[in-house]
Amino acid sequence: QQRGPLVLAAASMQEAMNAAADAWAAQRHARPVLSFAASSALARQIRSGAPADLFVSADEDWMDDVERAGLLQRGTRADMAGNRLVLVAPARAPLRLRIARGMPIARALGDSRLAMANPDSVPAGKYGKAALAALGVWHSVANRLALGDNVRSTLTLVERGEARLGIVYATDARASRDVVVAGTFPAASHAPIRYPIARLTASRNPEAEGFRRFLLSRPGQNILARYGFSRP
Amino acid sequence: MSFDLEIDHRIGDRPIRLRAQAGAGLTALLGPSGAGKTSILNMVAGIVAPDRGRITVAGETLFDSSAAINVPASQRRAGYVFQDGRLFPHMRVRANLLYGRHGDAPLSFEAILDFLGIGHLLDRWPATLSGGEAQRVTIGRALLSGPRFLLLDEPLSSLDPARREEISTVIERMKRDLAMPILYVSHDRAEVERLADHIIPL
Amino acid sequence: MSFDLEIDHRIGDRPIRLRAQAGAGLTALLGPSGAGKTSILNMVAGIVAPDRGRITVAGETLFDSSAAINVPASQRRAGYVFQDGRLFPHMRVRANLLYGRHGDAPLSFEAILDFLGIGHLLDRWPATLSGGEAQRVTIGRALLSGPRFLLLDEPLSSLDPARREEISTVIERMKRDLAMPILYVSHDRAEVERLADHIIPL
Amino acid sequence: MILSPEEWSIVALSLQVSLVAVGLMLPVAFALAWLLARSRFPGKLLVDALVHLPLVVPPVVTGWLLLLLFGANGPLGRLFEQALGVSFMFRWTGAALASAIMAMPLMVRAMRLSIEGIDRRLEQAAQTLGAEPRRVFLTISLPLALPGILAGLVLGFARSIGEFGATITFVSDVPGETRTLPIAIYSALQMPGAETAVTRLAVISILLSLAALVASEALARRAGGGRTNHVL
Amino acid sequence: MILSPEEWSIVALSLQVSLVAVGLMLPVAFALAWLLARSRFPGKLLVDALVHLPLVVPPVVTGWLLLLLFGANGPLGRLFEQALGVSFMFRWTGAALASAIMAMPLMVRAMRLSIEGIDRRLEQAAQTLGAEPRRVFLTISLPLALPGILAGLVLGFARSIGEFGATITFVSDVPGETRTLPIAIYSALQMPGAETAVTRLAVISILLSLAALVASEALARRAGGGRTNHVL
Ligand SMILES: Nc1ncnc2c1ncn2[C@@H]1O[C@H](COP(=O)(O)OP(=O)(O)OP(=O)(O)O)[C@@H](O)[C@H]1O
Ligand SMILES: Nc1ncnc2c1ncn2[C@@H]1O[C@H](COP(=O)(O)OP(=O)(O)OP(=O)(O)O)[C@@H](O)[C@H]1O
Ligand code: MOO
Ligand SMILES: [Mg+2]
Ligand SMILES: [Mg+2]
Repeated sequence: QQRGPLVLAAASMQEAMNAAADAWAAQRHARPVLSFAASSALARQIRSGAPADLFVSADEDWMDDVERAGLLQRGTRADMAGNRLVLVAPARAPLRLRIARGMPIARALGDSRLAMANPDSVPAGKYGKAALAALGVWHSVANRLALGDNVRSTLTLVERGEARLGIVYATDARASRDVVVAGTFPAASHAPIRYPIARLTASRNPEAEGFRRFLLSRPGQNILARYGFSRP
Repeated sequence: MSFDLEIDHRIGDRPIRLRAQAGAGLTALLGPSGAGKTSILNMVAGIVAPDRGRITVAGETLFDSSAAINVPASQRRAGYVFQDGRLFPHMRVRANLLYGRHGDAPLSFEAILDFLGIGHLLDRWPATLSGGEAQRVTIGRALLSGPRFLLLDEPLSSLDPARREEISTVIERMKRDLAMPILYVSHDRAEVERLADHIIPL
Repeated sequence: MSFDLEIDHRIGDRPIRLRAQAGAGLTALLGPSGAGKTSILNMVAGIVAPDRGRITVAGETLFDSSAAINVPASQRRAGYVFQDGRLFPHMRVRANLLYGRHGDAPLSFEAILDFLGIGHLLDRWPATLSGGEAQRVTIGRALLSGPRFLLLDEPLSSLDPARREEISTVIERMKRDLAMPILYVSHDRAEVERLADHIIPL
Repeated sequence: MILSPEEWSIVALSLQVSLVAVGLMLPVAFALAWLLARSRFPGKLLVDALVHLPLVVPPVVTGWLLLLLFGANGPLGRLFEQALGVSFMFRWTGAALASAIMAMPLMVRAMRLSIEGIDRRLEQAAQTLGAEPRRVFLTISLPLALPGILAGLVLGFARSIGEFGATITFVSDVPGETRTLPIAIYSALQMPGAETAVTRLAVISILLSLAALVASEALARRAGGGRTNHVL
Repeated sequence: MILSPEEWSIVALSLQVSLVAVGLMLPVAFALAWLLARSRFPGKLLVDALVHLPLVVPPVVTGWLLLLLFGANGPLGRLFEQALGVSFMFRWTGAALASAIMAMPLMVRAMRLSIEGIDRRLEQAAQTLGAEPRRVFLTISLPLALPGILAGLVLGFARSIGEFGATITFVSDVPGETRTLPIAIYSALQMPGAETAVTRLAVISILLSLAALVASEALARRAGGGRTNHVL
């Protein structure tokens, strides 16, 4: 039996991508081999000549980086999914905050910290900083941050109640039983959150393009939506 | 009684059994290689506890299995010259000599350096000493610790006759002038005949 | 010539200088503690290279600084009984004895066990041997290595007179029957007088 | 190489964290090493396994366990807060704790190896010279174990300087408190094109531990003295 | 604890990767330890620093460097591919390489410590008994260094079993090829609510290295024999 295409995908898409791969395999295709890591690590592996078929990045910048290196098959880059940014609080100390200009987020934090991903390096952090700045409250929390290396570590801090508030993706908040959504950031407060997909020039697997198209098709998109991803 | 020994011990598969009393002066332990001489010194020094028995030195009971007495080695004040030297490799000769220094030492530091002829070795590491030099330092270290009794395990082997003579004289002086009980192991018949007041055969 | 030695060496701050020739038989190195006896044996064995000089044993040049000759220790076939034993702690007595075994050994394994009285120790670890037992194993190990000459550094110290007597007899036999050159260090005058054919004073 | 003020502060913090971590762990590790080398007791294997734990499970898991135990809501975290007024969350103290735990197995093993190599007959000789246990330990056992202690310090310090996963999971990335060299390096690695920054920071790390290496070799040589051979 | 087939395959892969890593690194590490313990040569400090490198820089950096060197386009990667037909990208061989490199400093240090403790006079004694250098090495030096070799093996194996950062950065997370225990743990940690899976996998890791620990202690005891004391 032929091996399925090798798909390098951002760690945050694990469950959704697995479900999509199962659905694709159920249509009598070889199941794609999914490899999850940080988008940065995956992009570096691609640049070093890794023989993979598809790349799903949580981050446009890293997809751009790979594209600039000429490693994407022309015309195969597309936005696969979107996401929303939410403010979460521990389920054991729930909190509701109306997300609006000048919201009293600093007061809500009290002596605690705001957990979010690093705005310099992690996409979720970038969007979060932009959103807070657009709402005019960035300066009030700028020295009250606990920065994570990915969304997951941010989530853990809130789950454990070590941080009273955190900024994560809607998909993450939805998957965790230990946090509640305190509010959702308006889509206009930050650049749209998009997960681009593309086929790599190194791709040799004949099914790679089929799986890519499946992910972008209605059935594929429905699966992603089940895990909380929005249409791009 | 200098030494009043009643020892029952098993080491490996060899039983060591000794009943002996010895009066003042120097007591020689005589016996073939492997008879248990070093083992007995170890028990008197407090390094090894006998399985059963009683050890009394100069009237003081250091060990008594029936009375659950076992004075720690550090409080027995034995001046033990080991068969295998045991200089501290991480200290220079001076520090080795002074390690156990005690106010009651029968001889001054200078006197000991002098009769052992080790004054020129003070700044050396033990690893650079010749066999005889190391042995003399070992003797000096034991004497400087202010012992109440001496345990000497072939202290003069690997020394030249002149040095041997000098050290024998000092040992004699210590037992005579200081009335120090001495347990002495040697295979040299002449040495034993000259020095020993009592002989315990093993 | 058994030994033809011409050695100039400096160890630490002590110069060792020796010019000596000795004919067949047993040559005793005599000198006070620290004179350099062990150092000379080390140089003849090939463990230490003299700064300058020439070492010839039984006609074979083992070292010659001017001709850049330095036969490795492993090819000199010296039967070296070290002053400090040096049994291999990770091998049992049997393995220690057999370590250097060589077809040319002057005595059979059984004969050596017998006259050294170490047959009952074969399965023991060196750490469990008494001083004299370890010394006898060391002698046995050297003899079993099929040596062309012997270097004995106080081989009989810490042995009881009976054992001493037996081993002396064997040494005499080896030098007589096998014409084996022997360099011998001892402080025991009686021993030297009995065994030595030549004496090199240091 | 001229450091920017930000780099300087990262270096200073890293040094502070690593030195405190290794300094605090030193007696603990030595005690554990001593126990494992010298004693037989029921549960010894368990202690041995616990000591190796931070090596065996991935650092993020260790960080996660630390969060559960030493977080503001964790049992030990509460204890430390109440008894000593020390809190770990988002503080450099937490980074030091994480580093110390990660360094522990390396320090213990090296020290244990040296302790097992001590010639017990020398300790006995010291006893007969009137030294009570404390003095025997301080003047004989401890100096004879010095090579292992130094090796443990070097390994522990190097590990501390490089510790990332447990730290970020436990106390997150807070500039000036927990942003040590590896955390800064990781952030930079996640940004496309930040390879120069990564390299600079990595070189600084290497220089720091080179210094530790040189210091330890010098110490070893000084303490080594004539110890290369035992005699008679 | 009954393992699922997937867990079994992860355990088998982890064992394979760790055993190969430690096995291949053993002679290399011993050679390095020997060199550092016994020789003086210009650049020794550099070698020493290089050996410690994987400890000092965060694992992701090591993974990145491995990618640069051993990736499909890396100089060493090309060499291995052409000379031996071995490729590393997305393969278990890459995971083993990463583990081996990460284990190296621990293995070298432990072995070096033991080598430095060997009594050189015993090697001389062996020489006078006719043993040429090779035999002296095999029958005297090597067995006398055994405690350090065993300690190095335990440390190296434990480190391998726990190695995550360098592996995922170098060869990503490919099920059946590079998804070792820690990577599976990391994946599970990325999914909110997968704590049970994380715990199961962590416990398996611990049991594996417990087994290694027990084996090494037994070996040490067997080999130890009467070695506790040097004599005469
Ligand atoms: N590294 C060193 N530094 C300084 N002096 C040293 C060093 N090594 C050895 N010596 C000295 O060299 C001299 C010769 O030593 P050697 O072991 O050859 O003496 P020896 O004649 O065998 O003495 P002994 O009868 O006591 O065994 C001794 O005085 C010793 O202290
Ligand atoms: N662990 C052990 N297992 C078995 N036998 C042992 C052990 N330790 C010591 N022995 C034996 O106990 C006996 C007594 O040893 P000891 O060292 O007291 O003898 P010694 O009279 O001092 O001999 P020497 O004159 O040779 O030094 C020896 O035969 C020795 O082999
Ligand atoms: O899914 Mo990411 O690449 O850890 O933000
Ligand atoms: Mg004895
Ligand atoms: Mg000598």
